[in-house]
Amino acid sequence: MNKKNGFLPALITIVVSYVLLMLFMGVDNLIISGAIIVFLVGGGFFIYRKKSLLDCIVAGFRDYKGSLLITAVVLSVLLPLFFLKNHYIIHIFTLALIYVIASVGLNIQVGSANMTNFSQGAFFGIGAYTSALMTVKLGLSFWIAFPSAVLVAGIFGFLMGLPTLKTREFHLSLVTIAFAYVAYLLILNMRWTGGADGIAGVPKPTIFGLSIFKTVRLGGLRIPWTTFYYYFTLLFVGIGIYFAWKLHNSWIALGWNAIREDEISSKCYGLDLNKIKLSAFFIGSLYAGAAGSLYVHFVGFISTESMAFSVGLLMVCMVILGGMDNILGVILGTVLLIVIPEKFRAFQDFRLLFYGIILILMLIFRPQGLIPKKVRRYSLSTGGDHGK
Amino acid sequence: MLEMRDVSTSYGKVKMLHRVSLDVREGEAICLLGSNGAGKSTTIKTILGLIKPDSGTVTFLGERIDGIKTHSIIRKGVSIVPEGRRLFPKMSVEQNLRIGIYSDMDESVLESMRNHIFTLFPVLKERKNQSAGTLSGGEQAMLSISRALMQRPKLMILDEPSFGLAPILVEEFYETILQIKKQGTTILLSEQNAGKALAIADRGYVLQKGMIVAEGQKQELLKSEIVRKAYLGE
Amino acid sequence: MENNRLLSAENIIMSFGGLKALNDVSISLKDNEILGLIGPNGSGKTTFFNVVTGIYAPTEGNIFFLDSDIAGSSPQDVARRGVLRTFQTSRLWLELSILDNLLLGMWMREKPNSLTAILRYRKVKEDFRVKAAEALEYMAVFSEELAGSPYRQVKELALVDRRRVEICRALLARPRLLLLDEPAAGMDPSETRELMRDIRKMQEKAKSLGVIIIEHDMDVISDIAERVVVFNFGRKIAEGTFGEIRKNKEVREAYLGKEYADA
Amino acid sequence: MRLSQEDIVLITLMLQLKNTLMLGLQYSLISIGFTLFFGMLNVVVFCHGGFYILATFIGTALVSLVLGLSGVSPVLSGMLVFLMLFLAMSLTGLTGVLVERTTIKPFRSSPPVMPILSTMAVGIILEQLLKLFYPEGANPQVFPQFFSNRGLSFGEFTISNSELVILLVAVVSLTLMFLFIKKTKIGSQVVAISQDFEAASMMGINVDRAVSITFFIGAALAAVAGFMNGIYYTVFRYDMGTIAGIKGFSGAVVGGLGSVFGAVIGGFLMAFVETFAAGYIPGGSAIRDVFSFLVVLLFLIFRPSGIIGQKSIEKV
Repeated sequence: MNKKNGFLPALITIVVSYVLLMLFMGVDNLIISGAIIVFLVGGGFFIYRKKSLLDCIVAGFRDYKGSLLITAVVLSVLLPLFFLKNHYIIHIFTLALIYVIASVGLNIQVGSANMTNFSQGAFFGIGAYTSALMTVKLGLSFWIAFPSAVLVAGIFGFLMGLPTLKTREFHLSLVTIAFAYVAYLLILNMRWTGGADGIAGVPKPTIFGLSIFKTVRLGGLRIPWTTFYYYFTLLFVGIGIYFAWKLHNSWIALGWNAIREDEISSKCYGLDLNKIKLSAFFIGSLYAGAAGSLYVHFVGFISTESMAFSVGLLMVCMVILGGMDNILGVILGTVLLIVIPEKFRAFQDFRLLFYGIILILMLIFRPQGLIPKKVRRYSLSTGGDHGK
Repeated sequence: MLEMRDVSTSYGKVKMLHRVSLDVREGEAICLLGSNGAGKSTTIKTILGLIKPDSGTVTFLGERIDGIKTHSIIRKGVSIVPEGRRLFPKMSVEQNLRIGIYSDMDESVLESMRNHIFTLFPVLKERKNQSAGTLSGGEQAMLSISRALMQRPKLMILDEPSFGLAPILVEEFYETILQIKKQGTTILLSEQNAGKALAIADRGYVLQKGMIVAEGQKQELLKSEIVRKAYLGE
Repeated sequence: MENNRLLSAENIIMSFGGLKALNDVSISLKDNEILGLIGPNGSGKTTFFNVVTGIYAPTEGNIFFLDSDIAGSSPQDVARRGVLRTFQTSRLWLELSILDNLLLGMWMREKPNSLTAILRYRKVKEDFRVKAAEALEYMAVFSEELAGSPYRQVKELALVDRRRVEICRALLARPRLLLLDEPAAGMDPSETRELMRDIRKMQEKAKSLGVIIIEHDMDVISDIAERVVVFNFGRKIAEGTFGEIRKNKEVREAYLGKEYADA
Repeated sequence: MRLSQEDIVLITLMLQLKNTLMLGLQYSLISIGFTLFFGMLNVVVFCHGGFYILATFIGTALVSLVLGLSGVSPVLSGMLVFLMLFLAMSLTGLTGVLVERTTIKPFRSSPPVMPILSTMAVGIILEQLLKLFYPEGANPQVFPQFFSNRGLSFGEFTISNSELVILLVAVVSLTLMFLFIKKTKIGSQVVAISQDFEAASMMGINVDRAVSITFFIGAALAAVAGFMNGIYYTVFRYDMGTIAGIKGFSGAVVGGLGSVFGAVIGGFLMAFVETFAAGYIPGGSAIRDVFSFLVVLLFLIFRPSGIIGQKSIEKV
């Protein structure tokens, strides 16, 4: 159909949004930033209304995954270079990347398997604390602390999953809320976790004993250390998304979807509900642990503030905004929710209010999220590919 | 009295009814026949305003009732004996009887209605303080029809009333419906059990795949190919 | 116990509170047999399916399937032993595509594992390709049109088509016993005939497959079922060939009422 | 006068019991809302804690207003306080109705996750709006004391006048609520709706109106709890609603979602665990919530239907 011309519109969409985002972050003028937002929203709405154009773009994304992916990678790699003078912006984008990891993991539960988990923030914290304790208190290297953090978070995810096996919907949500509070309170009130003071002085990772996260000068060019951490995180994001994508296209994700749609039917077709639910909790928490560890080594400090209940709630917002069960959507939702409020720091106090309003508006007007989930496609040997 | 004209409904993207038209005249008993999934319940839910039609009109006593809320439709004088009876299981028999009564009903009329029901079904009087969920199947059926009677309807709709009843109770139950008809209440009855329904009905409609495929007087329907074939493979 | 018994439900009682939805029901089925289960609405047919498939544990009684007692086993267990079913109001995974639904039907033939997904992605992909081809081949038997649009979400399908997908999904699980709950409800006579022909075809293809079919349409029953069991009010009131059942007075009464039973 | 060891033990016990009573009433009042809403609509209204804290703030504003009036006799000001309580209840109740109409009703036929999220969002919005319009709310606020600190004394153990008043108000509103459900026509309609929503509308019940009334009552009961919160703790913050809401929800689940009586029992159980963990377990005060959540987890694992709730049979 639109196969011939799908590529260009898709490419243009990516590039234009990217440029606008860069401009948005780069200019130091609230009015211009506001104008860009209006333009983005208006443009998005325009495309959404113009069915033929939308179909064309969607087809482009479907048929030219490879080249568009390369474009996206190139653009992400180029990103810090625009902001070498303003390392704070690189800092924000790095944070956004870290949250992408956590919300891609959360998407497995909330999006794929319909398990409304409000405790992803707690697992994020568990990962961060594990990593911080191992490096600060035990003096171990990042390369031991990171995998441990991932695993510890995963194990806790698995453990939290156990009591949810017999529950659904709001009961399940209650379990996750209770877990988030219990984890928060315990860490806050134990001595070896630093209590309310948290843990400071978490070292940056080293590679083969070299500390690479240092600000360097190349001639007249000053490259802040955050740039390197950005790339470091980008690498992890890449790996995380790659795994998530593989999982998404495998049997196990099909099983997650099945229990989302109909548990009784799933039982009657021999799906092992316990195993499927636990796998979603386990894998999702692994992602949270990884994000927590990367976060603590980036910021250098962790306290229970970073794992409060509202953090988990924020991550749910990211998934809903972007689009449940759509990895690309979740990435978009996360980046938007981290980056946009940063620009309006003058209104810092309204931040949570803004999240709440966004969430409600999305639920009422576009519950499927910015980028809705797609029907799975397979390479079919027979000529059965004339589906819509 | 009740008129459906070219009513189509859908559930999501799936068509449920396709241009259904039917009439119920005052004092008549009409039956709606069809197998499971033919659209009988959807038709009734559309009349009751639980499903909004995509197109077409429903009028009751000359007034359009499509698009208005269920409880307003009920208050215009339609009452229902729902499929599966749908009693309020944890409420007593007495409470179940009173739940559908509106405040503008005269207390003395209510009292006489209640006594009438208790003479009709003495067993309900015995059990008036028992919770509805503990009644036997037959008693539940009686309660369900009494609950509808309490509203002194002009039109009574019965959705598969013989569901889950022992044969002997079905006989009794239909006897009751016949009584109600004789007392002047108009009846719309949906049934799978064609013979039973046609025994008390004046006219009938046959639904298939959301469309009316046959209609006519009871004798015509009884002789019709479509009914006999569908119900005993003759 | 006879060797060729596939299923033997013995003296099943299922009560909910005081209500006995099934009262001392015994049904047995030989391998490769098609049994019709009829009776008025609410007579306990679907409850019987729910008991056999493990959704309800029977209050009393045994259910032998291939000689092991499955009464009270979990639905997963029962399914893994080879008992599959369709539902009266079809229960597909609505937001998923036709193909996804069919593939999930083959879940038990897979050993899904998250690690394989990551480490042996190519194999998974290839596996999906093979399975999808098989699924669509089955689907094509029921409807070329549905097989031709594998990526349509099932929630967009008409009820009739959903039933077709559901039966196909059950068959892809390679059942030994298939329970069909009103597969032809809402279909017109020609569609029903077609469906029955397809079911028979699939049954012959499967070599050893017992089928119990709940149906109201007597045409269907006379056409497909070798033996018929009649339920009324939670009890088995008759059993035999369709010809025998038709002459049974009690059955005629249950369906037509006394007045017309003799007509 | 020196107190003997036994006296101290006894007084501590009495104190814990009083705390349990006060807190238990609060939680029960919140739990009832959860249970009523859930019973009717099968949704968990996660912003219910928001109604509670909203009432605390409205209460503060109104009571301060009254106390600011100089030259008013104590009797009159006492009566005015009751009037203000009533006003706070009504305002909160209306908020409840508004929230139901705007963010719960649109999701009546959506999957249950939608209203969970939308009410969660409303909770955030309520909390943030409080912070916005009452900027000092970010710091602990002091609830105005409108009765003298004296009260009933039993030796060293006292119940202050304001505590007595609020106890009275809570018990009266609980009783009124029970009477409403048991004795009035609307009450029985509410019960019918919670047993079968569709059947209720088929019987001619105006379900939308009944739902609104229920939300009004539920939120107003939370307002009483919010008032109690102000008087009892005297100090409060804008973000106390979330945790109170979760406690109330836990109470409703433990008691058996859908049962009003269960909600009261559940609320008291939550309060008991919390108070006694804080009072008798060393270092338990800071992590008392951990104990209450453990109780919830145990219930969810071993008796998900709660104390009163019945096991439901899944419809196939």
